[in-house]
Amino acid sequence: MAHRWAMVIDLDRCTGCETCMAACHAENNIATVDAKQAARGRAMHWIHVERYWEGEFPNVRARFQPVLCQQCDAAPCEPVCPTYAAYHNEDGLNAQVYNRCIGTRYCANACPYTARYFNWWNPVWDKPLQLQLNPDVSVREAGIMEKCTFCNQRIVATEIQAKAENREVQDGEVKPACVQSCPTTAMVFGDLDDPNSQVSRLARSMRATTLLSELGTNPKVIYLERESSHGND
Amino acid sequence: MNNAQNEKTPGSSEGKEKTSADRFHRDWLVVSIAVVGLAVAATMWVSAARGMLEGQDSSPAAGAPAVSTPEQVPAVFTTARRSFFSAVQEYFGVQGTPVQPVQFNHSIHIKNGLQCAGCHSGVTQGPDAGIPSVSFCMACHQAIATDKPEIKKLTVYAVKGREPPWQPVFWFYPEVHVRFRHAPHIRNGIACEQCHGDLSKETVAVRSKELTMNFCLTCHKANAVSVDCVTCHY
Amino acid sequence: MKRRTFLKLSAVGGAGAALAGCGHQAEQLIRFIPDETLIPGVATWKSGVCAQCSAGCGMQVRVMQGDAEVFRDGQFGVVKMGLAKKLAGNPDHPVSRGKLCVRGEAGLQVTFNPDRIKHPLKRTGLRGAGQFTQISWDEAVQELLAHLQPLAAPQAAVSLAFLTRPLGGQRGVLVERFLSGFDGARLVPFELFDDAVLRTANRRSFGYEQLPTFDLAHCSYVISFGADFLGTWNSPVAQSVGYGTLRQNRSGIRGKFVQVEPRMSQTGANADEWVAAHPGTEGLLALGIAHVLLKEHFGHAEATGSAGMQIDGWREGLPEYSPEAIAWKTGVAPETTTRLAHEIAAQSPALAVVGGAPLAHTNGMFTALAVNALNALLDSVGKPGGLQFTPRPPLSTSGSAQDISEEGKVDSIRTLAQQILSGQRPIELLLLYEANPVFATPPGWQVREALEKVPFIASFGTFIDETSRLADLILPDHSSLESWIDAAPESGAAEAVISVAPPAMRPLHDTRALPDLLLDLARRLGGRTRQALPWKSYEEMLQAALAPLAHHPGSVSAKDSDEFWKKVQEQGGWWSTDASLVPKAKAPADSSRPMKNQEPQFAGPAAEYPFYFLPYASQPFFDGRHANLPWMQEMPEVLSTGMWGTWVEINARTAATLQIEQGDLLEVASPNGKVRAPALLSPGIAPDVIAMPAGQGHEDYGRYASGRGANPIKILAPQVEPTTGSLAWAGTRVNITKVGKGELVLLTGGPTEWGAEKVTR
Amino acid sequence: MNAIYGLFPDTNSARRALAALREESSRLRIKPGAIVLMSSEPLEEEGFGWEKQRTYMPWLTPLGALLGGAAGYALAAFTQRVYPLPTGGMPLIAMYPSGIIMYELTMFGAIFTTIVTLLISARLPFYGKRLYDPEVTNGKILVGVADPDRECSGEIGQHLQSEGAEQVREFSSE
Amino acid sequence: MATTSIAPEYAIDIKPDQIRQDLLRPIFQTSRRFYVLVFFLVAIGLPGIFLYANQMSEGMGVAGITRPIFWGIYIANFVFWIGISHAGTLISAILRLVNATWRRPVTRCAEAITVFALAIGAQYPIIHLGRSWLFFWLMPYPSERGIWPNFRSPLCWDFFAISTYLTGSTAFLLLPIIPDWAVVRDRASGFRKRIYTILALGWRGTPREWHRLEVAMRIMAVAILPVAISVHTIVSWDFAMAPVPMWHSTVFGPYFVAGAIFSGIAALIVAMGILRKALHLEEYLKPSHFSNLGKLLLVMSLLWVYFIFAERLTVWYGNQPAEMAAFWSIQRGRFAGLFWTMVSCNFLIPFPILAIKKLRTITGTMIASSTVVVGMWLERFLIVVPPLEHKYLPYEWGTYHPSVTEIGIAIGTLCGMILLYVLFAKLVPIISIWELKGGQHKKPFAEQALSAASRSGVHLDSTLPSTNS
Repeated sequence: MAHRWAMVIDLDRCTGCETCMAACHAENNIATVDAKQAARGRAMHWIHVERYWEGEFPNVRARFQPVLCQQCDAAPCEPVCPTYAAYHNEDGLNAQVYNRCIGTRYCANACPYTARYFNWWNPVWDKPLQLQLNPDVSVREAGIMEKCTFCNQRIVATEIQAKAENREVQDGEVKPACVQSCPTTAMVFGDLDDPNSQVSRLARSMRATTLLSELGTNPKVIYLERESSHGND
Repeated sequence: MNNAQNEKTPGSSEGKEKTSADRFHRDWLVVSIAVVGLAVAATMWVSAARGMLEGQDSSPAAGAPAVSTPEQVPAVFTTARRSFFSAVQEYFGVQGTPVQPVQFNHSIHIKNGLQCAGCHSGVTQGPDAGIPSVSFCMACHQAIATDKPEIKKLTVYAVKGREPPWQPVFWFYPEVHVRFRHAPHIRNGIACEQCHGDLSKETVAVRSKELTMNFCLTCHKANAVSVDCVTCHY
Repeated sequence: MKRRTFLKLSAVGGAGAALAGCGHQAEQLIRFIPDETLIPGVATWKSGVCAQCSAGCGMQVRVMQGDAEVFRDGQFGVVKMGLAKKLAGNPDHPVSRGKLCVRGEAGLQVTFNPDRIKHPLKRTGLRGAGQFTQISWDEAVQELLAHLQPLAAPQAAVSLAFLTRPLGGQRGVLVERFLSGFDGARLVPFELFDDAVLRTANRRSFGYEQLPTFDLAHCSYVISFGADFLGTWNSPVAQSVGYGTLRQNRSGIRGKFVQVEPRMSQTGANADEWVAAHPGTEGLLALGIAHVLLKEHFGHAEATGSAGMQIDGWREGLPEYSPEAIAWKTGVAPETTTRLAHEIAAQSPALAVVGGAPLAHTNGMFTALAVNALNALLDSVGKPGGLQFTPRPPLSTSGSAQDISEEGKVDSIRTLAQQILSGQRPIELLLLYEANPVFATPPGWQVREALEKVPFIASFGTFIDETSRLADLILPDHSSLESWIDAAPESGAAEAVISVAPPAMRPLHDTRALPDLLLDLARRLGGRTRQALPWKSYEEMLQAALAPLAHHPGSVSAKDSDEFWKKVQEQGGWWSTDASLVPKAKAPADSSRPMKNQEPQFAGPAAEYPFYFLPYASQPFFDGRHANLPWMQEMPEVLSTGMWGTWVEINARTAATLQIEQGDLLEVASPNGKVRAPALLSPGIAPDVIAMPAGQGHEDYGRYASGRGANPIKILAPQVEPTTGSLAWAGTRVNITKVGKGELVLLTGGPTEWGAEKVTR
Repeated sequence: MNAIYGLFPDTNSARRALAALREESSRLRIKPGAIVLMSSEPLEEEGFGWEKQRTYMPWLTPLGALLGGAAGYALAAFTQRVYPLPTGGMPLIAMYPSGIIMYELTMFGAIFTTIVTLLISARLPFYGKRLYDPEVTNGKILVGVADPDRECSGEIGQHLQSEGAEQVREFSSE
Repeated sequence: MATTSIAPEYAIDIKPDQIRQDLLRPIFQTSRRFYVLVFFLVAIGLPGIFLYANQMSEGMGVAGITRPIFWGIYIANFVFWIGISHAGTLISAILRLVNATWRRPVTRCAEAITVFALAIGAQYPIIHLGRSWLFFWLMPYPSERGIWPNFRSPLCWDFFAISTYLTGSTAFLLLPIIPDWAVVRDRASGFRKRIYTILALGWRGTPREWHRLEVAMRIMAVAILPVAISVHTIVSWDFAMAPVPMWHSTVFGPYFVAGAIFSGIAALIVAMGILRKALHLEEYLKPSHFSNLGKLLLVMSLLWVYFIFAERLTVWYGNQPAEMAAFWSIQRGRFAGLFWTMVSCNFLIPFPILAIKKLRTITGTMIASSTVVVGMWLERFLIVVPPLEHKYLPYEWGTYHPSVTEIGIAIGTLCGMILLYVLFAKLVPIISIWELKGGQHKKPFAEQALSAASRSGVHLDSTLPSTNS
């Protein structure tokens, strides 16, 4: 029954369209801060597309890389949390338990990907924007660390559904909001323990790599590197 | 030679000390009380200043609904506690006793053969059990027991096109971040009274069981279901 | 020990006990009886149609029960109702294929926007002062009727104009039919980044006045001339879906993609090769490639049909457009042009795309025709892996905005403004719907001045913006999630598509759907209008319009019309690959005169204004219509990572020469005006180009957008593309001056060119 | 308790008085351990030849340390088994971190035991009434006899006086 | 008469009566200056409490910390104060162990620094919590849910280490005060007498009490040393355990301990210098004390330079891109000014002052120590902030600017620390009366002690006759 949820992101397909970011905001009740706070670096995007320039004009290229919580198997954020708010669950998720978090922000320091976000303030929605909030997901208050959960609410709901129908969760049945929305299907989500799942097959690709693999965090977000075409360039 | 003590008995100097000593502790009391008082005042003032913006923390409005205007409602939705006192209450997990607008009698309904899921119909299908709308109540009570004072109250609501402001009996503070789902529990044969108590013995529902995390865990452990934090907290 | 007992005992003692008496904060608002029964906490996915742009993506709306604060019969209270919680693409829909774009995902915040107009409003202050008072719907409708009735009289001396965003689908038909009851009524569709040039060029080249659909999924080589087709142009979701397959998932094939543009767009950033041709010379480059192809007998000039004939010298093998000859104009080395031509020749199917800035020059038509000719030479038209024209489903109600243009009922806002100001055409009443030309036209067009002269303006929009601020009467529309919505996607699918969806949720505010309001008005006006619009409700009209589709093989098979209609609603539309639906190309209208090369004209002398100015459709805001959505304001534009503001993109080296640093406040001056914004240094922009994202700089567009950033449109010269009259928004030159220190809100805090190789692996 | 004591201005006279009392203890019927000495500074090195002080403190401290260490291990090891939190394959009880907890609690045990042993064996704190004279903190050395035989108390007083006591006082707890 | 050759500069040749008079004066006489000082400190420090209350109420956003600089001045202050706390207990324990008699006037004011700096420093991890009111989740206590703190977290180690150290050093400070409180008790009256009676625990001065006290203090001196070292090592592990460029370093343990002792001694010298003037203790705190501590400071300064050089050299040679980003931002980027100020404060200025004997006067050591205190704060700041600004992914870099709240709370706690110290000096004889008196007529009793004493040139005023054996 246990799974090892993982995501494969094909950087060759990713166009930097940021649909995943908007989808994540909508699904996970992520607050918008405001211009002033955003200028101070407090904007919250559990997933965001990092852009890296290569070269100089005119031979310039930009690389896009969606970065979210990498759900490391050996996560640096977990052992440093004094209250077990960050811990590893049986499905291989880096869980973040909001009610257990006291806001030491140690995990955020330890995370090499800076994938963790802190609620510097109590989030505020101008009414009636709050009507959009997803009731399946907590609305976090000030002082709590949060991050990508691989849309845990969807995982739980799917598992409950599967159990009610007395069957296993199918490959591709769980789709985090970003995966669901990605127009180029650059993102694939699934169970790494199932050798036939799409993620497993993609993770075996020659192009598969992980972010900052030299740190030994063993992430479960696997990137497929961008290719160049036909040797034309 | 020994440093022999040519001891002066502290005569005159003692008197001086006495007066200075009196001043000493009086002043000290004042200073320390002032410091502590200011600190407490600071905390409360800061919290209260925000609390005032977001409306007063008043007792539950029972009975007939009052006319309300948008001005009474804060223009923003926030997770911030309403006031210093509500923060303290939440801190200590104090939930208070709900006052229901209509004294709904659970036991009579159960005695008359109604099932829990008959009214709380969401319980088998989704996370929330739900409270039926007044129109649902009126389906029966247009004819049944219309002379009872509580039913009359209910009828007033229905005629006005209003829902009675039912107060939740079993609930969690948002801060505990629990996503409880009824349906899987019902599917797995957990009886309602296991968590909500025997409502056939209660009239107006009361919080007969404290739904603490330990309460959940005990059962989860006994039934060998997941005790993973993110099964419920997300 | 119980959870908090430890602390209670150790620290605070009995304080908790004292507080136990206070009850839980009660809900003070009255509660209304809900209109619908929903299972609490259970989500249902309803079909919907995205209204964030005109692409017409089908989507699904996740609806769950929630407590909404509403105003009903004079009382403010809470009601349990179904609320849209999440938008996602409709997996069955041929355009969106289960996906959405960033702006589409944010559609929720339109419905729940705190700045929505919640009641009908009547102007109280001076026009434009933004002072309105709330009135009832009866009053509002009566007032509007009072203004409409005189105009409905036959041979009325004065008339009305309907200024709107381009309306696809039945909404457009409805408006047209409504206007048909008024003599001399004008329909004025307005969009800043319109594609009139390309539509016209397509008619001339291929006989379809329509935006093309690209079959990227089966393509091997794409060369795009300025089209931001993965971001903001045409049908970005459909194109992105295709792009994914272009890159991966076809064994052994990875299509190559070349982008030609002077400022790297989000699309350009994904290109394998990025070619920074000088602004306005993209057509030359296309013909340069065609020259090489023709010279090397890759294709036959004759075989291109009318598309090739549009270009002067096509039959002769384009002697004037040899790579060497055009190199000094385009700034592209002849070797590059030749190489690109060879690559294209080697990889079939190949496809050329044109859109965006290249068409927004005074020579836009030439550029479009040149690329069309190249496409024809590549034999990509109507072929798999090439470009196609989406068939139009045969509906019972006729027409679309494009179709009636031939009847001369459609005006551009520029013409309208000119006519009003010159007094040529007396416009008594202006109906306004979700178009914001006051914001999105250059001041030289004098739109604001013209509108201020109109005696009465009624707006149906959902928001107060720069244009609807001028209205005398506001009759707010439902949001797209609250009303029946339909779209007939112009492009994005190879099959005939019509998207239809019922309301996903009940209205939050005291608003009325525009179609139903117009039907109501028509009923009350009687006469011709009533005849043109016989339906009781918009739903009825849609059902009638779609009725003929039941006879075509398509996505819905049903026994009877009711079942058909039910299934269409469930599915979110109707689509069909039925070959009989593919329309015949119209005879090219004016193929007689082949076009010679045209140089782009730029406003402002080059000596005084050394930089080309390039406003571009911004990733989060498109043309500015989404600037009032907080999600979009905080969405970093992916290349600059900028949020909550505008910036001036400038080549990093140019900036160094001018001693401009990141964040310096620059004044960008054209002959027509000045704007100020902080500098953003970028390597992905030509040294002689200054670019600014459009969409910010709203004076009045809700709390999130007002007074934020700068509007680049306001310094554009009133240049037009002569054949279509479209705004040539890329045809202005500017200079820049450093005037201080600006504030730049970026998501990234570091120099992101650093160690890129290292961090990605 | 009753007592008679003298206040001596310096160590010499106190020492002499002490010696005298000790010498005469049987005659004056001074019970063993009834001779009392109090001073405002430690006088161990001043050659008072006072009864040898012995304490188990140096032995109790390591014992406390051991207990502390054991408590540390228990805390680190057993508590984590109480709530079987899934750790996703990570060790439930980590060796090195537990070592740190054990170390700290070992030291805590040692320090805590020392303090407690000190307080208990020095019979502190004590707030009741017992033999004491504030003059001690003025530098006087108090030498006296607790619960003297009623008949001999006068003689004890004389002895103290003769050895140089500035004052001879009597103390009664009643 | 004098049996040992004694360097006269250490001699404290004052009659016990006078000692009592001098050292108890601050307790019984309250000057106007004292009230002004207290008022001043409260007035400056109080906004800190307001700001903290505001921070708890509004959220951490009021602080300047931001993503990715999740720790800022709060943690720098934490490390700084914990460092300062190494002044007392460590020094006093070492000096007790080697029986350096010149320590006697120094130990208590040093130990007081330890306790108060620790108490202040230990607040910072709580102040910096997003939800301060739940700080007790750091402690292991049995809850019904059976969830304990994560013993793998360095913050949990911090809790254990700091509480052990705080217990130990408080005992280390308080135990020798008991006899002195007895002195005060016997001279006080009224309300104060009741207080001091309670504090004195019924101390009488029997040989048993004295013996147990001395044995306990010897054991404590041994026990407190490893605790002190572990505390700062664990504080360094708060950083070294996180894979942050320039934090993840094995040298951090000893580096932090050395830095802590360094800043601790400096703080002690500053405190002594001020006490000497304020409480007129010129006769007790002599130039020789300052000179001795100055030498110690000099050694630590050299050690500090060694460590910072070793740390930076390895980073520079390692040449890992992520580390180099932080490295260069410190060496010549945004933080270069602070870095070179720190080097000046910690080495370039104090080194000549302390190395040249002529300059190693009270004023000299005071100047050197003041710069060291400033320099060491900068060091903590530079350890915390620049690496967090430059983590692995350059896209995620950020900048940190302290906010009013952070600065206000920092000032508040500084005032709190001074206030505590002032109150302590007011309520307790800042120099141990009985130890000072004991030191005056104590005969060296062991060869080891004798040699130690003569090495440090202790004057043993043996005006008493020798033993009667």
